[in-house]
Amino acid sequence: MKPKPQVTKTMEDEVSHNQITNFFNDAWQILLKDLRLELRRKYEIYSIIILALISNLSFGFALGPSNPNVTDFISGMLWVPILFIGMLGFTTGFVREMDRGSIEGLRAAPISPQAILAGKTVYIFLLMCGGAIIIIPSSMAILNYSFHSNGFLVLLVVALGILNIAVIGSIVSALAMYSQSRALIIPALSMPLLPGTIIPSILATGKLAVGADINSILPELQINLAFLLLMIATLWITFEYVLYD
Amino acid sequence: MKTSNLSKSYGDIFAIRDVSIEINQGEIFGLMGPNGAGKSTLIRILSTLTKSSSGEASIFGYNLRKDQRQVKKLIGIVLHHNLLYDELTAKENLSYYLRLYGFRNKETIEKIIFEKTSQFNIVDRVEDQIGTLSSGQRKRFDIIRATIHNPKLLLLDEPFSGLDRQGIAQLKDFFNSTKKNSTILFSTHNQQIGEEVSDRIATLEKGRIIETKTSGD
Amino acid sequence: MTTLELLFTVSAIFWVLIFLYLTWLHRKIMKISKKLNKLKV
Amino acid sequence: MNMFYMIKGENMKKIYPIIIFLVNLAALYMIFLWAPPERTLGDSYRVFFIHTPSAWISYLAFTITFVSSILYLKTRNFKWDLYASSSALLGLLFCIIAIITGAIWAKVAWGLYWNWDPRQTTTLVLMLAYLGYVSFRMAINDKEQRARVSSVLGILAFISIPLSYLSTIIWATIHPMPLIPTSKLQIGVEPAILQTLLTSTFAVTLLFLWMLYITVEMYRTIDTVESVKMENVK
Repeated sequence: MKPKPQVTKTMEDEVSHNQITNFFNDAWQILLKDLRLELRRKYEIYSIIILALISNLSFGFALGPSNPNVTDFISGMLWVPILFIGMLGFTTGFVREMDRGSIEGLRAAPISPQAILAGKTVYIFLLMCGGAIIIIPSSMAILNYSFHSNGFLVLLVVALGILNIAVIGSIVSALAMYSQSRALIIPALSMPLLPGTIIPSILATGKLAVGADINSILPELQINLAFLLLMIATLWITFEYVLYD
Repeated sequence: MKTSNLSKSYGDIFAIRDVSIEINQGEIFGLMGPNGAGKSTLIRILSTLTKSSSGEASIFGYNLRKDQRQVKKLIGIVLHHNLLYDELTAKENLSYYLRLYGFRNKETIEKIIFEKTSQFNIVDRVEDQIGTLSSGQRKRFDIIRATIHNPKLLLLDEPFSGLDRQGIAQLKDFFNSTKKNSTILFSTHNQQIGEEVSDRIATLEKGRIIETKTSGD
Repeated sequence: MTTLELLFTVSAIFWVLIFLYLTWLHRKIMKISKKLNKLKV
Repeated sequence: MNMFYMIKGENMKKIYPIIIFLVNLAALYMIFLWAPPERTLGDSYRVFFIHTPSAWISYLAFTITFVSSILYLKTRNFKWDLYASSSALLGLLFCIIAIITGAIWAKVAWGLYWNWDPRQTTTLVLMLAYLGYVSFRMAINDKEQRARVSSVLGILAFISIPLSYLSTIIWATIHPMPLIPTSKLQIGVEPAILQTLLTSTFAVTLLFLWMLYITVEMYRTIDTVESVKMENVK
């Protein structure tokens, strides 16, 4: 076997051979780039803010400030706008890279496909968290209700729910890269994948609204966690086939 | 760089079939042939953008399939469209790509960017957003992006198409100047430019190599 | 709705949909084999 | 019936439609006449013999799509892509049948068309998955890309179905519907009922496999027409 020539050191090329740090670094770079891109153009953030406020106002008009049974509507009222913000965020993940052709840059770079997916997922996750941060407090204010259980639990449920949606969002965006009608195909693609995680999240939020402790929402958390692990495992293997032909 | 009967097929249609070529260090290698002969497919496979269906290829001893990460570090790619983000400044684009190619330390990145951009005498434009630049400047930044990590092999897909007289001359000088420390593989359907620029030429027809000759004979 | 009517409607739905699919399939087969013969000749 | 085997033309193929026709006829006979009326629901429960097989087929079809998608990604042989797409198309058909007949069955057994019973909701989610898969394939022109990317979708959608089922069960336990009777049906008790169910399921499965074969042949012919056209163009 011909001896492999060593990669010659060109200008302190600090390549860390450790696989794990590479993964996080690569994902972090892609995330940073997407965030910087987003801050430059901002039109996505504006549309999220508008969408959040519209949905809150409409629910506000529908229910009125001191509606006694507002608590049963809480979970629907929060997750529906978050879901639509996600749907909006899904398109920017990969579709923008494909249109502009910069997807080739990602394919050519010495990074693992999984790192790309991770970077994009966290980007969509942050986008949706931004939406959630706007929606939840403002809807609590407009309809003056509050969660009767400790805030940390609410955060956990919302974060896990959004993370699951973000994972679906990034793979759906990657799939939609190849299709013609991008905006229309994304709901059609994500609809079949969402119920598995949306239902537990809505249920858990509903319970939390009327005051629940950790072990009463345990089944929902377990399902959401199982969903996350299962999705990550599958995507870890299959994503490569989406990116490269 | 060596490939042995490399093929890429979609079902029963072969984009390229049993391509075996060898390029030595510091050579300018031209891929000629009509459109649809498989030039782009071959370049896309060698630049790890697409996977080959069968056959082997190795770059500097690294197998294209097994040691993908090392191969990607050794090659630079220039396509028709530039791989830069319009909303980011040239500096942000270049440092983003440098970090993807494993450079972490801030000063090194600054130094490389300064060096490379001055080489292309486009230093003054570094802080501008790519979207605001002229296509000539964007092309130059894209070439800088492709060579930012000092690749050993530079792959260019139809670099000469759409260039005016002066553009072609500039690109030729660039080829000769980079010839010293890296190899160049490019594709073109323009016979005359191919003959002038490359040391060796391979002609492709319907996915097959029909002729490999040193230019000029 | 007596049970017989009900049973009849349900199996009717089943077979009508299957039949619609088969006719669509048949029309498509006829169309492409015509094209196939034309191309081969 | 000859119109359905004319692609291949061997007479062996002529027998399939006839066999299937007879088996289904026997199944229909058993459903309508032979099976005894059920204690609590009388004769109306016979709808069950038509709903369950089609629901079972829609799940089977989606499993075929799942397996063929994996095999396509492994072997890159377009044959698997053909099976995956044809099976999805048929699965969608049987899924629609299952949902309509299921709704009627729910109306009969529980008095309302849609009672968010975990199975019923999961079948709806399955239909959404099929619709997503089929419309996604229609939106991609490049044959190789379409096959590769829809295979990934076929795999992802498949693993999300059990999760939807699980979460709808949790949902059902929290919002128990007062109308759900003790148990759906005492299938095990009456051997005659079991036999009818088995025959009708067997009959519908045969029908499905034969339709799958014809659909795959049809799409294969479309491919050959396309490649022949490409040859003429070159």
